[in-house]
Amino acid sequence: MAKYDFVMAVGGAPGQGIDSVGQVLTRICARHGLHVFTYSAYQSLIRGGHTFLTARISSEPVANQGDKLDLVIALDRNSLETHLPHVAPGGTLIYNSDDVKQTPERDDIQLASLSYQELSNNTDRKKLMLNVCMLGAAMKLVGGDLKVFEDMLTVQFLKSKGQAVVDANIDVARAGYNHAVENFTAFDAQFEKQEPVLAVADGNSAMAMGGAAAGVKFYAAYPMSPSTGVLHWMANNARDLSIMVRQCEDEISVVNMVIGAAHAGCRAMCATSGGGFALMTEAIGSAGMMEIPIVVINVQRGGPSTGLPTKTEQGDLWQILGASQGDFPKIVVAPTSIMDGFDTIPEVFNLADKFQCPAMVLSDLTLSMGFTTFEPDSINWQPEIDRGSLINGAAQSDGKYLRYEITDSGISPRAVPGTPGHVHVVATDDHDEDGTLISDEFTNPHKRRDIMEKRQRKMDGLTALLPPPTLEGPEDAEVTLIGWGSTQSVIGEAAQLLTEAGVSTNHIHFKWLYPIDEDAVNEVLEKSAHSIIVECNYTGQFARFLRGETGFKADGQIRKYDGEPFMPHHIVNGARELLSGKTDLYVPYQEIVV
Amino acid sequence: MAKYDFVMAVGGAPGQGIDSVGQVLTRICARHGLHVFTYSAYQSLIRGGHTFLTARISSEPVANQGDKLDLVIALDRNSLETHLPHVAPGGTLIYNSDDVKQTPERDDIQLASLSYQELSNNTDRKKLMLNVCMLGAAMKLVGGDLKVFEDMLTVQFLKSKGQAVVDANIDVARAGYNHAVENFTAFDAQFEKQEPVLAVADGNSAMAMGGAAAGVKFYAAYPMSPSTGVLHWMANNARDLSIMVRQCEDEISVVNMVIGAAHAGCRAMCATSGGGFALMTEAIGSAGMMEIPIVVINVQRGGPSTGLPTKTEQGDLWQILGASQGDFPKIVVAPTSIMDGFDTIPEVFNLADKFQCPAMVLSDLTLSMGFTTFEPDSINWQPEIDRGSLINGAAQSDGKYLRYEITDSGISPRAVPGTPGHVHVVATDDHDEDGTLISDEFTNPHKRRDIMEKRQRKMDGLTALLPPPTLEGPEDAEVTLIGWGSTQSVIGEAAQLLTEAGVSTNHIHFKWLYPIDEDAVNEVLEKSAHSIIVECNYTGQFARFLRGETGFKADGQIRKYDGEPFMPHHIVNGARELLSGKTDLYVPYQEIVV
Amino acid sequence: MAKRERSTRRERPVKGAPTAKDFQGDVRPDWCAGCGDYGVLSSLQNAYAKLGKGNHEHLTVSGIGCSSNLPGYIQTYGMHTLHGRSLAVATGAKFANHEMNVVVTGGDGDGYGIGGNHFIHTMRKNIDLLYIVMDNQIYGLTIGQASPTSLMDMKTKSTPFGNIEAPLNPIAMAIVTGATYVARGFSGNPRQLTELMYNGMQHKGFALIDVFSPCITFNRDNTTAFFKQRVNELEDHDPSDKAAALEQAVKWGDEIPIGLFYQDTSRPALDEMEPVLENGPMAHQPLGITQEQGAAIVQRMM
Amino acid sequence: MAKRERSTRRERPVKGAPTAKDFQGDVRPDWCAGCGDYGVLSSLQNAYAKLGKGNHEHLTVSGIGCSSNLPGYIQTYGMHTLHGRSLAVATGAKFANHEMNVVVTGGDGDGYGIGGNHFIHTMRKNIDLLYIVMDNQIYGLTIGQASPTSLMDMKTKSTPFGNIEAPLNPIAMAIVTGATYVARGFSGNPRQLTELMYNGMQHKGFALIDVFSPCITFNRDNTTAFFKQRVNELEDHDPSDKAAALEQAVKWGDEIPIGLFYQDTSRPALDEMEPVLENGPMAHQPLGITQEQGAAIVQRMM
Ligand SMILES: Cc1ncc(C[n+]2csc(CCOP(=O)(O)OP(=O)(O)O)c2C)c(N)n1
Ligand SMILES: Cc1ncc(C[n+]2csc(CCOP(=O)(O)OP(=O)(O)O)c2C)c(N)n1
Ligand code: SF4
Ligand code: SF4
Ligand SMILES: [Mg+2]
Ligand SMILES: [Mg+2]
Repeated sequence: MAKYDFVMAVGGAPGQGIDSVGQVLTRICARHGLHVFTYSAYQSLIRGGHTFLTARISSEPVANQGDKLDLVIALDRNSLETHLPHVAPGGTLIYNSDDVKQTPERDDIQLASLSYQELSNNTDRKKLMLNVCMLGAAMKLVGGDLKVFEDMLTVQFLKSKGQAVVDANIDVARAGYNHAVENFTAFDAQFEKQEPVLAVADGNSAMAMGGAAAGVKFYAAYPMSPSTGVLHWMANNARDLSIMVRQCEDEISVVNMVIGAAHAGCRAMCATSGGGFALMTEAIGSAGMMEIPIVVINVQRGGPSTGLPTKTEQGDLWQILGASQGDFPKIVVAPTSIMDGFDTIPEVFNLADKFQCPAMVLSDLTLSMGFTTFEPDSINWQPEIDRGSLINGAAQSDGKYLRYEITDSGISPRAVPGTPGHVHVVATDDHDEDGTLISDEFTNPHKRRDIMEKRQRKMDGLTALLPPPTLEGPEDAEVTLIGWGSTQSVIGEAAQLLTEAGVSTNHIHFKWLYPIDEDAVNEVLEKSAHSIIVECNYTGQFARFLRGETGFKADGQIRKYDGEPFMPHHIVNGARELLSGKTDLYVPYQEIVV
Repeated sequence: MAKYDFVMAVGGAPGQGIDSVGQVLTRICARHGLHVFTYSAYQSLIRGGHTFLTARISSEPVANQGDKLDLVIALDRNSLETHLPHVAPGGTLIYNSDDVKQTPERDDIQLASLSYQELSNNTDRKKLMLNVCMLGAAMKLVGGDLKVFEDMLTVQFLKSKGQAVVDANIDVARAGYNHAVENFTAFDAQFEKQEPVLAVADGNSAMAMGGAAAGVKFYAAYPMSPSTGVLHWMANNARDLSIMVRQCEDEISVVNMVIGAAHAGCRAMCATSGGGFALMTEAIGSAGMMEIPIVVINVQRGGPSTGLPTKTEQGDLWQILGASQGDFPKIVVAPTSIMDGFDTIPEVFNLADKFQCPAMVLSDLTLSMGFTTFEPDSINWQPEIDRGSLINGAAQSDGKYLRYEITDSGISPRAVPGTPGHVHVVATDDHDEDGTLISDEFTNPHKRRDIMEKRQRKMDGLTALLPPPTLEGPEDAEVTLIGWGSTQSVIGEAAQLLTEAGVSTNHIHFKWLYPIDEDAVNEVLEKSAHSIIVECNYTGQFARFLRGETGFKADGQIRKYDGEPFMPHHIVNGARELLSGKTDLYVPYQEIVV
Repeated sequence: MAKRERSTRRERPVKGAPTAKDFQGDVRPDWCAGCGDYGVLSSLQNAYAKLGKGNHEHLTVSGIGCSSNLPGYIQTYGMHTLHGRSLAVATGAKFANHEMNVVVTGGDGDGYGIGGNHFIHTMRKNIDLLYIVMDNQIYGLTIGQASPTSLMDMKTKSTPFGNIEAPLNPIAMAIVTGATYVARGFSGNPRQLTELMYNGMQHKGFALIDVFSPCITFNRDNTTAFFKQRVNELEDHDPSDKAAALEQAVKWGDEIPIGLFYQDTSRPALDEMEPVLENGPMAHQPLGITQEQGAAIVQRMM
Repeated sequence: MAKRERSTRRERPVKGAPTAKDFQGDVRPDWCAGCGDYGVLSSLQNAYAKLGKGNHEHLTVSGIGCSSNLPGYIQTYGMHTLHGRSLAVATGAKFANHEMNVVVTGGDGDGYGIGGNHFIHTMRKNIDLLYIVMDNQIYGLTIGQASPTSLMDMKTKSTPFGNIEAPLNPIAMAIVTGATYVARGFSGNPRQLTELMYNGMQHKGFALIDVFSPCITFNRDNTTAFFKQRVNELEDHDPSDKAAALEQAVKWGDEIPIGLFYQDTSRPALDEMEPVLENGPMAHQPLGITQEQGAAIVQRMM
């Protein structure tokens, strides 16, 4: 089968059910065995405003929204007007003729109009099912199986709304489909069923699931977009999976509860976004000092401050690096795809437990609120769980337990409260091997130095365990694109497009951000050609950090900070411009304005 | 007159009045026209523990504790035992023979014993005035004027404790003095009076005074060592100087009140330490977004977390740099001496007002809790006050005021609430020129980009205004020492000592830390010889930051993280070791353990 | 809501006695149709008008939440601050310029959840602010989680099996913690609400008005209909009687009292106790200090 | 305090019925001689002993402050957390292992100042903790600034001209906000204090004991002598009567009541309402999920 790669989009007002039609569409594709990645450009307001959902559908795994819009469904006049210019030549725009007085004009696309009034026999004055009707028409255009569509409507609505609603939806879906049979021209490339049938996850759910698999037994949260999905998943699954979920009065309480629970023996986690993370920083340092392993997820959104709550950015790197005063061991990791978010959580818990320190996971809106398909069997529900040097339950004791015993590795066996024979106090004041406060009791600079070095020695072991990034693509390329976190797919695709267009390009992508092994990383970076760092923020946060840790200075940078994620061509165009030598900074122009 | 340079120290338990004797001593020196710098090694506990005050006295300005102890006053047996080895050969140790059964042994120093029981005629069973008695003896040894001593006792005690206490103190002071006349050998080098008579300030007071001079009208605080002195100064002087001082429920409230007051038109300031600063970070970002000028002082102490509340460190640089999510304009400055703390506050307020952004001042315990002498007339009580583009009070308006008007400089005229004709809303959500939320209303990536670029353009103007560091000392030196903030004096002295010892050394010191003008700074750094970065933290926070901003990597580093400040010889020895090429990291050993 | 042309806000200085219209913002609220907050907004515009000051003499401060978007829709000076921090910011502004009328608006999550500590200390100190909480017993802007005033058993996105945490009683807390004007309003009763707001602004000291302002989208339990059936204006109640006020405050169920529960006019507001304010607002004081003041300071350091 | 040799702490497992000595820490308190906190410490050691559990079954959690140093001086598991955060940390620990007896200790600044928000929400949720506040009406560790319970007119380092902010009443707040065991003790009355602590640990739900624990160094107004003259053990008081409790709570002056003000045994503690705790402490549950559970999750995603 030839590669199938198609982008369908739905625009409308939030009340028009874009989310549910998006879910149905994604599930239809998944049921066909097709891969999907969806991105939803939406606004902070609850009602009103405009939402634009992009679903890229492919016969191969896909993890970014791509460059073109083949088929756009305009649920209201505003969407029609806004997105008319965005449809790729040869594409189709479906719109509701009831709304429109003047026929839209473009002769290089198919303008596919239907009258919802007619198709629904005037039964649905509020146009509640317009979305499904239009999706019915779209299904015909792409060759989707009507039966699958109907099944997915049942999945979507039966439990929550009952059979009558399902039936009504199926009726308008069929009406839309049949209207398209008679009036529209289908696309040449059509859905073809593949094996296996796929499942669908959003990034927040994937990280929550990763937490469940990793053995998280305590999850606390204060709601904050775009991280709240983790809370919702946890709250829904808590009882089945025996996870304690608590909603707190603020993020300070959240992280401190997590610390208490972790100290008492649970794997404990929380998620928030930038401002909530700011409030957590003091406690993250305390986990470093008390040597309590916790995992904190920061889902980045547009900043600074409250910023753009519904838009994306990779703008919190320096906040994460600078979280809390003083030096202490810590881990920073940025998952590179939705399903990597699933795998990352158990990985990082094992490290946090082994090195008894806080670990921070840096996701962003694109990753966390995006949806992706995955093979149901590809998930490792029982990843390795390594809790490190942990003493829990009845344990032998020689009566001389030192919680902060000075060891070569810096790792001291950690006893959990409740364990007989290991009573001790953990403290945020600096302390001796046995937990006695250095400052209050002795103010001894030599003891301080010893315990500081003990703690920091953990970083050596940790650094050695973290894999450096690899160089993907031709070794002898002309251009090297460098990125971190959620942009792996879009940068990878840009590299491929460039290579295909004759500018041979490879790609180095960072997942593990801190600590950085200077030598190992430089070994990879040294292989780079004309190097370009691609990131989604204003000041080039990663570029500045990487230079500080390794001395590496890229030849050019591509940065975006308008709230919308990269599309592959933004990077392709940027690379060309930078290669021309006219500038060393390229800021792409966002064409699709919602 | 030959240069006079002498170090006197007093050790004892906190209840023994080390603070007051230190104040008296410092004032005596100042009254003689001699310069003093004091450092107090103390503990977090309120009573108990041990305190060790070092006063370096010099005929020239002095701003670090030096390398040797010429004269040590041991107020208790513990101090005698602890500090006996610390006295420099040829020095003197004064102790109370009542406490001691076994005579201390060292034949290269003068062991000067007195019996306080005898000298006080057994009138002071609680030994409340032992400190003064011993200081009396010490005064004789260094040739201090007894009359001045008596005057300073009056200054110290008359107001708070009355004439009887003053008289009693004068009696024991004289007894100590006279005892020394008969029993001890005085030092060759003696106090000589100089003009002018000096005044004495600690670093926190200096910054508070700087605030008063800069026109601070609102000061809020939550107590936190070692920053609380700023609050105490403000509280004491508030009524005289018409400053609103508020103590809040926490640091979050502090900084948000400061933001409210600043927006309403006051110059507003606050001070805290690492953990309190962590809690402030979210709001600092909000000041960046709303473009409200505030000044936040972070007085660093030993970290991480609660850490070493009474010990010093330069460990919060990354926290300051990473304060809050996203990118926004900001200023970071680290005063280089106590009196530079005074000057810095008006300087930084002018910048904050001009560029309408948060400014952060990075002090540390050594600077804030240290005392220094200054010439009374040297203080500029009326520094330039430039409030930038501020509209306050009755103002003309064309009825079309745009708070965030897009300008070339990025600076938009700022109207203060209460001003007729300029009603507007400031918001932490990103917003349009007129303050309308971008996200809620339009989610327009182009508007977002415009306003983000407007804000960040302010950094260009700011960068151009900040002076790059200068190279002090011989241009063609063999070694270049690089430091930042409070260590200017100790590094400068080390450079001088090295040069005198034949290793010609110069010194580059950073006060303005962010933004960094890459080219201007590199121009200075390029002149450096074998370069060594000296700082007081574990991971080399400044070295990593500087490398990230400029690409500059020093040849070696000297780092200290045991809680005690550098002494010049730590750096001298470090430079020699690093020059030998055996290592690129030197961590000095702290000899004086209290 | 269809996309609108951006309308540059225009200053409309009030000439003569202001009307509610003078306080109407240029931006249309983005609240859901039927949201209780509309009623609060218009009541506040009326109360401002009634007070008779120009719109530049008011400062409306909020946190973050649906309700906290309010300052954007009203024609006064405004600050749309951080989630939970409105009272702290407003206190700073008030002490910088105590001649401004400072009104704080926000939600139950903003004020009683993350902002709880500022809430209690601002009341304790009796800071002269009017604080209007649009209490919809839900986190609206984050699309529907339990809030500190959500009732037991309520199903929300964060409590899919029902809430098991008891709600706060802000009225009772306020009475005990030091607020000197404590009232409850209902967005469905704008007449009374305007009155309460107007009196709250006139009150010197901390005034709380907890307003039932139903969220039509995420709280299906505590709807406008729910409250319409239950609220009762307080009658024969003496607001200076603290014990009686507390007794009314704990009532809940089929009859829920609204109106002024408690007022204490004897306790001075904090700004009235601050000697440094005697010369007028801080924001209008000359900056810096005189040479003489400086010399006196140095004198004490010698 | 003279410098001491460091004594490595030694685990002393309790054999047989524990005595107060079993709870004595290896580190000597660094409090000033005469500090009220000594009395609180020994009362707590007695109360722990009376409870009869081994010392590994208790967790003592504090914030930062003189008083918060307590866990270092007692022989149980301990956490000396951040300033103001003890209740949040303790809640996490309790829900991770609800079989532990979790006691929280700290100061008035720590608990009612910076920790105020956790205070009210922990009470509202009736978390099963005993919270002992060593209330000296001052910030001790930071050498003497006004605290939220400092009385009016008190001169401190931050209020050199006298405090103008009214104090909080933690007892009244606790009664109104949802604590189910509310008491006041006095470090000068260790018999009663031990009793209150013991009963507070036995109480299922949130128990507050506000303890007058005078700071001899920085609070010269509210000394042990001051309280000795004034405190009165509550008599003829029915702690299940909320109104009566509130009436007692606001008493201050020449007669200050101490003892148990309020107890509500009808309201379940939050952990009792959490179905996921039915299988025992979370900390002892098997980690991860089964293949079947995973498959069911994926099924719902298709
Ligand atoms: C520090 C921080 N945490 C979380 C959020 C996310 N957030 C925005 S509004 C809100 C709650 C809104 O509830 P409420 O205050 O009751 O207002 P409503 O929307 O119901 O009017 C939350 C949790 C935030 N903006 N900042
Ligand atoms: C975030 C933060 N702010 C401030 C401090 C400084 N600090 C330490 S203890 C304390 C107050 C102590 O008062 P209290 O809790 O009443 O305890 P006490 O010393 O009186 O027993 C403060 C403000 C801190 N450690 N952390
Ligand atoms: S979500 Fe609820 S609170 Fe928010 S605007 Fe809609 S109805 Fe109002
Ligand atoms: S300062 Fe006060 S509270 Fe702290 S130990 Fe001394 S007496 Fe106790
Ligand atoms: Mg709400
Ligand atoms: Mg206290």
